[in-house]
Amino acid sequence: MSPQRPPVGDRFRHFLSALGGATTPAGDPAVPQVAAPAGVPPTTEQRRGGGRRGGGEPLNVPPAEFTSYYGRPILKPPVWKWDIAAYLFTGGTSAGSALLAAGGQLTGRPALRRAGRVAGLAAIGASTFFLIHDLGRPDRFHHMLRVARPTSPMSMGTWILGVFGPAIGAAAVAEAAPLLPARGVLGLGRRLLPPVGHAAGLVAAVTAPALATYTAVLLADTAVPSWHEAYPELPAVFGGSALASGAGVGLLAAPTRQAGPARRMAVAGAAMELWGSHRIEHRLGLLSEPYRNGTPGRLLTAGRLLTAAGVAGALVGRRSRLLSGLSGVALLAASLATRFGIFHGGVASARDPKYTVVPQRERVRRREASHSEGES
Amino acid sequence: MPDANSLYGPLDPAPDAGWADAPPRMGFFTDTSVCIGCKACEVACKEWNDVPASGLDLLGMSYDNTGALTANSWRHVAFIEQPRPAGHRTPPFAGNPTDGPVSAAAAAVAAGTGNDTGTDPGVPPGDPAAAARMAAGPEFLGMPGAQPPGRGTGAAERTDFRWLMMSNVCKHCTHAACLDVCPTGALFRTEFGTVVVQEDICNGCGYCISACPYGVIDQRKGDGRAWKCTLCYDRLGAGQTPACAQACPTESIMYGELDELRERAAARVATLHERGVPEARLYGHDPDDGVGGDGAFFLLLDEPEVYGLPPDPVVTTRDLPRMWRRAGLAALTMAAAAVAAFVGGSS
Amino acid sequence: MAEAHPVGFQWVMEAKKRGAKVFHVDPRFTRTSALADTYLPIRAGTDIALLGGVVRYILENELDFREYVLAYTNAASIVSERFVDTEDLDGLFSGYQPETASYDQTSWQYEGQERNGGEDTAKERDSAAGLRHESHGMPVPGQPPQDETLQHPRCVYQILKRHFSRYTPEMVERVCGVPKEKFLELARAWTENSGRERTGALVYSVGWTQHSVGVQYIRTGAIIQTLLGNIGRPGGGILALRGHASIQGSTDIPTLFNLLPGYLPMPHHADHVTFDDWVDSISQPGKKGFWGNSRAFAASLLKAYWGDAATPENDFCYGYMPRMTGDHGTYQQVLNMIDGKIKGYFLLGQNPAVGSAHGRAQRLGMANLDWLVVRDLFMIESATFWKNGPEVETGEIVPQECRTEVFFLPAASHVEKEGTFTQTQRLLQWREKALDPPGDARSELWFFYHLGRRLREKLAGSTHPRDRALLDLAWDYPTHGPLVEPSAEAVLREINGYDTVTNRPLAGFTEARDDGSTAIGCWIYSGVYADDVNQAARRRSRHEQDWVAAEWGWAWPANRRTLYNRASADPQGRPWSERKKYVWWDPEAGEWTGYDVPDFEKTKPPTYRPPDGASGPEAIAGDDPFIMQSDGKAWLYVPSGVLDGPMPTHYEPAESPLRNPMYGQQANPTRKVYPHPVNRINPSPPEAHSGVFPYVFTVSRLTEHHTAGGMSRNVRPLAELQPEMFVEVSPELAAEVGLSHLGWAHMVSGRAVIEAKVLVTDRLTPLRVDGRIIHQLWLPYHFGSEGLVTGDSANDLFGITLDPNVLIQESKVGTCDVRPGRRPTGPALLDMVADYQRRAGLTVEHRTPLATTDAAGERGEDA
Amino acid sequence: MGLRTFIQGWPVYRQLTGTDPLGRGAAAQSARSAELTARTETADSMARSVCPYCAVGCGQKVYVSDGRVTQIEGDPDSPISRGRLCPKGSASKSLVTSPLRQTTVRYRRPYATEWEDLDLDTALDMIADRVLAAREETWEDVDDEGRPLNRTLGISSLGGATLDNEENYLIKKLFTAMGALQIENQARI
Repeated sequence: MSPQRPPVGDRFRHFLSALGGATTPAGDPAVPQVAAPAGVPPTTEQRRGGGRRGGGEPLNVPPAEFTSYYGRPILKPPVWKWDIAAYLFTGGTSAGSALLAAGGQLTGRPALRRAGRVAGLAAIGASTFFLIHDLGRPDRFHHMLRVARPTSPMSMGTWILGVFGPAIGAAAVAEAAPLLPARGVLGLGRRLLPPVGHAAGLVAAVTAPALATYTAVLLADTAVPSWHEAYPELPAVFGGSALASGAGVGLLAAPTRQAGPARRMAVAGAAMELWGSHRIEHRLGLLSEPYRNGTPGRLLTAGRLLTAAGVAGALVGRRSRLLSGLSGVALLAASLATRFGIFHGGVASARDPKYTVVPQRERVRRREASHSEGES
Repeated sequence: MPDANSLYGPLDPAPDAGWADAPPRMGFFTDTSVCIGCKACEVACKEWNDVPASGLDLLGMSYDNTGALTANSWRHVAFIEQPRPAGHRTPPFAGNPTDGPVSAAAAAVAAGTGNDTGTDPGVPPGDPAAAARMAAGPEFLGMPGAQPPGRGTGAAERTDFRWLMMSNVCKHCTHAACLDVCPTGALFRTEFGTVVVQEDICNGCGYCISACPYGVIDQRKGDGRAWKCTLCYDRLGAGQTPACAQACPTESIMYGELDELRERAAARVATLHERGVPEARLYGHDPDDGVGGDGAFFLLLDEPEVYGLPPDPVVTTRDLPRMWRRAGLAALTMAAAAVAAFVGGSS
Repeated sequence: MAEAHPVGFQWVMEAKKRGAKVFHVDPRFTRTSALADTYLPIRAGTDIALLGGVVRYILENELDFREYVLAYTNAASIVSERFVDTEDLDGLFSGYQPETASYDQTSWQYEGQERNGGEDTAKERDSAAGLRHESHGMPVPGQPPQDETLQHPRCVYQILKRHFSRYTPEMVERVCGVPKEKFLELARAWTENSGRERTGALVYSVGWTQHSVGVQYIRTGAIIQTLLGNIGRPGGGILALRGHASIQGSTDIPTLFNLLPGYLPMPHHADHVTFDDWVDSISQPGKKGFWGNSRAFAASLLKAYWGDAATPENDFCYGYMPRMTGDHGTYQQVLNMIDGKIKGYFLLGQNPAVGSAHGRAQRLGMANLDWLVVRDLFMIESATFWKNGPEVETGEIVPQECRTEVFFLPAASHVEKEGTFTQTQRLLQWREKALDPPGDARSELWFFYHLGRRLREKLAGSTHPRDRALLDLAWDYPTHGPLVEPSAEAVLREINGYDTVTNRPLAGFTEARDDGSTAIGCWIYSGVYADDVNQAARRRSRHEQDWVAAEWGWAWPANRRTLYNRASADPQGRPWSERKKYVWWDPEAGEWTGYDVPDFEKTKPPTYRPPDGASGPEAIAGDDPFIMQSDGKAWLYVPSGVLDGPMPTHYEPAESPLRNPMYGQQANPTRKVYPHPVNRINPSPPEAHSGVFPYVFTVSRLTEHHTAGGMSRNVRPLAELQPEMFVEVSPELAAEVGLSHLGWAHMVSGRAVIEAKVLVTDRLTPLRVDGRIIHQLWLPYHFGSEGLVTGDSANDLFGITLDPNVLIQESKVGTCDVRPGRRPTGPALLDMVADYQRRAGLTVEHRTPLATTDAAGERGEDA
Repeated sequence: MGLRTFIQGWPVYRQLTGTDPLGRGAAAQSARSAELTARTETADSMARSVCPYCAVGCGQKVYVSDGRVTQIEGDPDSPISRGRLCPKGSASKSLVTSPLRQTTVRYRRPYATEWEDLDLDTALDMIADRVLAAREETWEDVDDEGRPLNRTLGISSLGGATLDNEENYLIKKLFTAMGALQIENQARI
């Protein structure tokens, strides 16, 4: 049994008081008469204490009156824990870093290259940890390599990771070449590593955009309403966020002299991300709601503010190492907040059956309306 | 080679999944109009498949103490008490000294209960208002003011009543998102067209759980893997009937070739309509629906969401090609932005 | 039926599919109601009023199947002019004797047969003599006068019509709370399905048997079905849905104090002093019907018991038989345990601490034994009462002071032993053994065989006369296997019977002899081992035989699947209709034929008329289908054999909040009561203080659990489906008392207080009864203190009041009070019950009046 | 060879070479799944039985492997049940294999607060002694008028109705021979 639960009837009493008219507690003779929830039931916003921000567009959906079996979720909310949200961040950061590294490599900015490679490896290492850690059976991680399913973003992601990971790893290891002795077997390594690192760095850079954006498909290719319906914009958000976080690494690690591309990457990434997340928060009608309310809303707002601050700092602090560094931190934090915001927004949309039933009902209604028009 | 409808639209899924000489597609037709809510299906399933315990809590959801389909309950019998007319039947409480009905209020209370199912996410609590509407009638749904007079308006007495029961199960969709997103191949399409989690493969990534539009699939705590109805794949291979369908006392659960079941279902609906049960309707039978039709479909007596079913599910993979294209576009944009950042700058 | 017998319910669904209309009558809306066409909520304990209303509807509108009624029932028989009906005696029949609270049945007899009536029916009540009639009716002598026009004022038809004349639709509504229109819908549908082309079936369960008027409930059903011609015909009948795998077998081969196998009576010390006394009381020499052979059945049973020692010369060891002196039933035993009169108690797969009425009395009784043997699969409440029972919490049982020595012996499950179950339609099915029982677990067969062996060893050489019965017992069954398990087939063979000379198994009970040449363990089962083949083990697939499936198992008697199936043909032996043909006379072959084994002498033609002075089977005419009745007729009116009246009468339950709206006589005046300090019966009108217990409660089963819960609360996949004790109440009662959904409530009776979670549900309704609103609540009775899921026991609420015919307790209806919240614990719980007792006037001296009308000759105080 | 088998068993290889390029069906089937069969098919033995719960009398098939019941399901041949079982009948395997089943004799001494163990044979012997003692102590030979009684009212029995006919027969026969009259059954309840 579950002793931790609030006393049974609490929800009912809340329900009753929300109905307005019937304020009697459960167990009172009035119970039988309450049957009819005929009045307009409270919307989710009201019940949740009003997370709706001012200035948002009015909802383009009918009042959210819906039915479900004992009000329970129709979908199973994702079982992914915080580590998947973290993975979204580290994967993106790794991809952005790899791009940064490759750019540095090709344009002769060794600080960017080094920072990008090392950060890329660290982030992808963390990603791998998070991915495995989230598994119900971590010892079976390698089963991911049994099949290559184009229909499974996670399968595709695994294979992308399978290419990207070793590549960024090799590139990062190559950074250790100067530390090796000049002679002997290790000396051979000292000579061979840089070209291998260059090649690997380019391989990593080529796969990096895929790594950064496949995670958008990973979330969108689910029944989670607010993730799925956001599929056109999610890749932009995640791609932009990856660029911005890569830029953040650059701003943090490279001398201001070499950080120009990172600043520009930050601007581009921020533009993509802000465009995408604005669309997600407003285009989806009812399904935008979870992104604006509660924790996800706060996280996405924080992400937006941090992004803006990071970009501003990057542009303003062109000559200040400190300001650049702070901007980098802000961009990384922004990316982190955005990922968690998107993640939790989707989870919230799966938890509340409203987001499952109401849009589907609306779809049925539209279909039936068009049918009857077609027939008449 | 995969069919053009491999991701969406009517399809015979087994050949599409590489079963060259696939036997006819097998499935369930669950006729809720003859379900007596005995839960033999739940038990028979557990006995055959060695499904673990799923909680000892009194949920107050009428006689449903299971709560939902979970990794530890692969059949789930839903019970819905409604103070509403039932087909052609004589109102059960006509002439009795009753006041207004309580079903909606009781359902609202029951929305707050929980069960330690030993699974994740298991049976989360619900929304009391939505629960109340389940009992009071779907007329409330998005159509304020549309309810017939005397219902849900605090009527002084209750005469009508019906008790809906329905044995829910995995739908074994034609387009099974759980299967398509599974990165290990643990979820696969069998030669019978059913969808099965291979317990020796599953590594508990949890992706299938988010992908299922019906909220069927669930993760077992401790064990970590995802579990659901296998349509008794082992029994099918031996030419046997799945345990639940074999046990079902009133043939509410029918097992057979899907084509044949669809015909039987259509005939049954026609008969019920003839006998004055206009509310009878099929759910999941249509190959043109959002999931290409279910391998396990139902005859319902109320709107799907009353039973906890999505009213118009669409498989997420319908949009998968567009998703990949969008992702590709974003990836190219990223790459271009990176190039521009390095090439176009001054410093 | 869907609730407690779901697999049987498939046949109702088949009928429904074919257009049958299903009515369900129940105090609460169940899973059966959900599938029924019409549901009638009824006040618990008023079924006779409802059914009586149907009888009246039939008779007033002459809707009976007249041809059938005239030919096959006693409708035309003329009853003694001394008979006085309840109409004239305010609810009593003539012959009521207040001092014994029983009837002298002399005046109930047919005209000219008054001397046939039982005068001392109190004795029959104590020995539950009504149970003997499970296989046959009481004997009547000769042919009573008849009036084929059914106009004679004292013919059964007219008496019946007059008796039920006050059971009008209005009265049904007033008594049962069933609105008139609903009642008429039922009556119309029932009567429309009658006649040559149509039949209707009546199904009941323990909701009928567990009443102080239980036998008469079923009698009323039988009257309707007989009037409508629904007996002995396909699609008709009265179908008892019994609740346990072999409960039918447990009465056929009874472990009941008053019966021997095959419904032979246990000898009574005064009436059955000698073998001839005993046998003649069964066969009643000179009377008609198939009981004429009972001397052979009785002799063969004793021969099976005592083998070589049993000879015609020593009356087959009849002298060894223990004798009854009165009521030795389970409830009397329990009160005797409390009073310290009983030393030892065996519980064999039975859990009275939860399953019997008045659980507290059961547990207090068990706590006052010398020793107790519990044989079960699980550690049940009846084995742990000294440790975990509710009385331990209240301090009434203190383990250190409880002397009962308890042996718990694990039992073998149904797959770990072989043997036969007799299911509810009298069908014996053999179970093959799948594997050996685990550990110390053993079958009852093993336990009793080896206990007997050991007792005989210990007594070997004894010269004590009392030990002869054990030492002479035929107890040499073959055994097998490492566990030394006795052969169940050998026992079944003995049950079937064999020729004591050739050892050949008998083909049927017609081969029984009274000269010691046959031994038969249970004569009605004779034929189950015919041809030396275990007929109960037959399992020819249903796909390989017709719908009667005569080659699946074996049904007693003589493998007949439908009793009295001669009635499926008209008096001339032709099927009533092509649709409903089942058994008929084949004139060419000169024999009865059909789908089933004809329940008639195979070659007795429809035209056969018994010669004057014929007795036994010879006296049954060719158009008398009811061959186990002494006149071959179905009895609408029962001159003897039923102790509480020749016709059913509505009496209020022993505990009722209501004065009987129909008669001055409140409750069954002959019900068995047990005045005892532990057994306080809640007051009912006309007594004072009935308002202390204003609510009616009833109990029954859930699909997910089994009886006292031993076989379900310990089984995980069942326990989790109904994990907690609960009480169902209507919204109206919830409002009145202040109960909330999933909150707690406690129920108080004069015996106990129990608590349960509350389900407030629209499935229950208050009823308008006699101008009052009556609230009913419902409880499952499966819960107790042991197992995976636990809860208070509903049966604790009941007191002990029994039906006079069969001594079955009234545990389907009682009165109680309901209060919100949890019950008190410890001594405070006892205080609460004591307070209610005080308020209700339930002192130790309190006695419930049995006769409550002046017609009884005196105002009933104590009986 | 090992490598080759491994490669050929690798679903990706099968995707590339077989009929299931998307790896959703045939290619993804595991070796275990391919060999899966109903355990009833491979059971050591099957006994035809009858459900022990209510009195409908549904046919059951009891499958045993390695000395354990591995499945109990409805017998489709039965004209009564047509292979169907209610939840209780369906739970029969859990009933007979329940971990809560008692498999050893337990003994509670008078005034004891706990159970103790007891050997089955000893228990049977002790019970036999107690039966004889109770019988001795409470025996009634004749009534007041000298008519035979031949009985003891010191011993009671209450049986469940899941006992076999053969068992009931022996119970009644033995108790009757020992003069124990108060033999009752669920059938009275």
